[in-house]
Amino acid sequence: MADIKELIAARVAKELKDGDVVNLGIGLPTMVANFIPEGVDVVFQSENGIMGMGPAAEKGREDVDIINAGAQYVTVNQGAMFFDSATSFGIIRGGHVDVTVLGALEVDQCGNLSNWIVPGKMVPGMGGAMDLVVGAKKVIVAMQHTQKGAHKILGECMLPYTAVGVVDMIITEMGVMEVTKEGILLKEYNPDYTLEQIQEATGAQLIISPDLREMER
Amino acid sequence: MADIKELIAARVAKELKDGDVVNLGIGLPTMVANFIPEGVDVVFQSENGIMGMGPAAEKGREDVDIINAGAQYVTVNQGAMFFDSATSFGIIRGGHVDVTVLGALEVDQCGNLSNWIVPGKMVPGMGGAMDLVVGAKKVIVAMQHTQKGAHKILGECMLPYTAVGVVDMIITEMGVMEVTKEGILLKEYNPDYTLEQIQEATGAQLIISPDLREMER
Amino acid sequence: MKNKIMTADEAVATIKDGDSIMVGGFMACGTPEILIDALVRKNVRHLTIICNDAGVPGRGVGKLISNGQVKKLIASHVGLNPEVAQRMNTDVEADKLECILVPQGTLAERVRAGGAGLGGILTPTGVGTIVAEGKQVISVQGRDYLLEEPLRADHAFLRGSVTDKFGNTTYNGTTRTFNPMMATAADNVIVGTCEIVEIGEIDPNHVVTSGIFVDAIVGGEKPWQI
Amino acid sequence: MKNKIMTADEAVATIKDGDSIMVGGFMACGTPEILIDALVRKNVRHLTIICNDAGVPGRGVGKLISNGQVKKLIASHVGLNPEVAQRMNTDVEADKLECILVPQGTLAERVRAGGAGLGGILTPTGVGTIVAEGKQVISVQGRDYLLEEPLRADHAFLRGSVTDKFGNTTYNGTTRTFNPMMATAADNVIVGTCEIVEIGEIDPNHVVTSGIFVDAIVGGEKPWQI
Repeated sequence: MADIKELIAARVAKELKDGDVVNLGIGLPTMVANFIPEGVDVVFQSENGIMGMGPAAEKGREDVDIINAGAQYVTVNQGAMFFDSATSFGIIRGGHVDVTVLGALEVDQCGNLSNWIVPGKMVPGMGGAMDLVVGAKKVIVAMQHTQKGAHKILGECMLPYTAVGVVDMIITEMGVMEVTKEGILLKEYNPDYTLEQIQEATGAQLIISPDLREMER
Repeated sequence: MADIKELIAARVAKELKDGDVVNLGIGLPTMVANFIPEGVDVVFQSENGIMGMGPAAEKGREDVDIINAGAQYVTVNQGAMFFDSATSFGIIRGGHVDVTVLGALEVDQCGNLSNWIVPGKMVPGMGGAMDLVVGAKKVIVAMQHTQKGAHKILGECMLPYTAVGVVDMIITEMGVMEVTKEGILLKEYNPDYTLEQIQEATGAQLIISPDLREMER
Repeated sequence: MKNKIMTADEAVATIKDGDSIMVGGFMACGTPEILIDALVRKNVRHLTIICNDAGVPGRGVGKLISNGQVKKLIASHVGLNPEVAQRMNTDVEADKLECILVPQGTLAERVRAGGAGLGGILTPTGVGTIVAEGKQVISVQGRDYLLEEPLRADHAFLRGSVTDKFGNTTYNGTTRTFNPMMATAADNVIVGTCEIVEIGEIDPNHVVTSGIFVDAIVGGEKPWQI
Repeated sequence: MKNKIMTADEAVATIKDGDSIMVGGFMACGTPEILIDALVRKNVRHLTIICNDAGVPGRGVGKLISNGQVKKLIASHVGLNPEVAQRMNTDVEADKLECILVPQGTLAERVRAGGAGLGGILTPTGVGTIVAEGKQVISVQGRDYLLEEPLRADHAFLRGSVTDKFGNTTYNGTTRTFNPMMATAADNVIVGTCEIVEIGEIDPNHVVTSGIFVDAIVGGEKPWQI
């Protein structure tokens, strides 16, 4: 399980380019920071007001005035900047975040995303997610391919949308998919699964890339 | 002439209360700063980015990074703040300037103001004036009562508006007028002029206040 | 000049049942606990609270919720405070907490608009979602946007790091959050601050909130662990 | 990380005839003269310039106007540069300067909106005046507002006081003006700065423009007399 999450996080990390401004969601996406390739400098943004966020603060050395959007004590790198929430979401909405990585309850072949309301459960609130997926230049959904076997990648989302037509890429333990005008294009697959298994775990018809290859590790 | 301007500026200054945030226009309004009554602390705002502007800089001691909206080198008082133009006009438009004082080409009995376009002349631009008169809590027009005898206070402005229904008070060398729902109310008069002379110099019917008194000096 | 320095209890004295209050901070980092505590002591009820989130039980806005003082909460996220769900779902109608969820960037802009005299802003956030319900959709340069209206409140609680006696304030680290916008969008603005200094001690280039916005200054705010 | 430090001539190398450029400053206080000078040397034409004002002859945007490089000027005030009137009223159609006047607060918000991904803002400024011509009037909470659309440009010229090698920038005194908004609203952002320092030398609480917005850094900007 931890392995699956690390596999996904490591693959997401390969999408990041030198100089990218990156916002990572809570949970699995946060792990992406541990796998940034050598020679690639990315600048992490935290929507509560940091550009240039560093790793979590060491126990006992926390600065209680500095937290990330998951309310954990963090450090900042040399060259960081603090700002208010209007400035932060100006950066996000204005397209100045190159990549945002977040989880999903459902994502569909039109790039629609549902990740904030589970029927019958307490609605925790969208926080900054709606702004992030609308504003970021590239939206990567990083998640396990299914919810204990139930489809999460669908022809059409059934849960209320977080945003419409925003997802660019889906990365799961089974493969790497791009949302295209024609539908979901499988570009890389994990050889631990057959193409049939991947299709079966997917609630939308996958388009198999002519350049299909094994998932980068 | 200088006396007339000083008379007007001095009377305007009496409208300012302790703690007021004040924006003064270029020209005559700038002179108001020289007449602030003892015991009254006002905070001058300059729309190019100062809260807490001080007097003009002494010759030879200018800081070339600090100018006012008239492009003169100025000082700042203790407790000042510099900000950008969006913040500055947020302060202005948001009603956080208590009083703005500016000149007019025409002002009418509905509080309409025209002070930016002279037909047949180069249009210099409205600068910050349109925002200031719409945003400030109290708008005082400070000007000579007529333009060499031609009416400037009118039943209805003829020149293009700077803003509609924004003027609260008109202070000239002849008197102090308030713009009310019923029309222009003469509250104070300069005893150097008769009421007939003042009405004659005015292109709108003046309402004489039952509490009419001599202009405060 | 008027003295603005007072105790927390004096600062909240004018707050009445039913008032609306903007509270700075993100997960209570940047929330003035000393003002919240005074408000709990005063025990005014039926408040409308505008804050990024519901804090956590025992911290920030969470204390007001625990004490049953909040009637309506306008926030972007309430999931880390389980008491919110309990109070939203109570059968006692009079105790019910109403919760209005607003995307975080939209909340920030709405507060800013309220302080800056704007009639609203057009945002692409929420288009095509339930957030768009009841809102005007306006197309500009070929793209759809939601018209989001300005927000103001009766009071604002800010959390300053350094404040001079005029009220000029700076915020350290990620305590800044919604504080600078809220300073501009309420009729009565109270700063709970860690350090009070003389006027002139803060570099005019570094002031974030001008003292013109500040009505009351309360010292003694501490750095708090979440 | 990419090296962003270069000469002024290198920094303006990609600017072409017909491009749009935002220029920071107010009466040239806060305008990067070294970048303007490089653009005069490069002598590209038919530019659209977005700036608070037209500067004065021999300073700021005034140099570009004198050199006949500006086709369209979007500004709030042009009255202190007599060359603007001359060029607006020339009989030679090809030389004509078009001047679009925008209220200063509206200009600031339009640039901010362009950088912040907003579809526009609603402002009470200009309602009932010729500024409202051709614009949508929207009523919110019983008051009329103009819908003002966002502004963006191909390039932005900022004037920094201190800039680190990543591009993080501070602005001293009243040089700040439109610079922070313009930093966010152009595809290619060049800072002409007075002092270049190492990354980490500017307190993260004091940075005004993040280096993520900055494409090129040019040192050697001086404090200039108006």
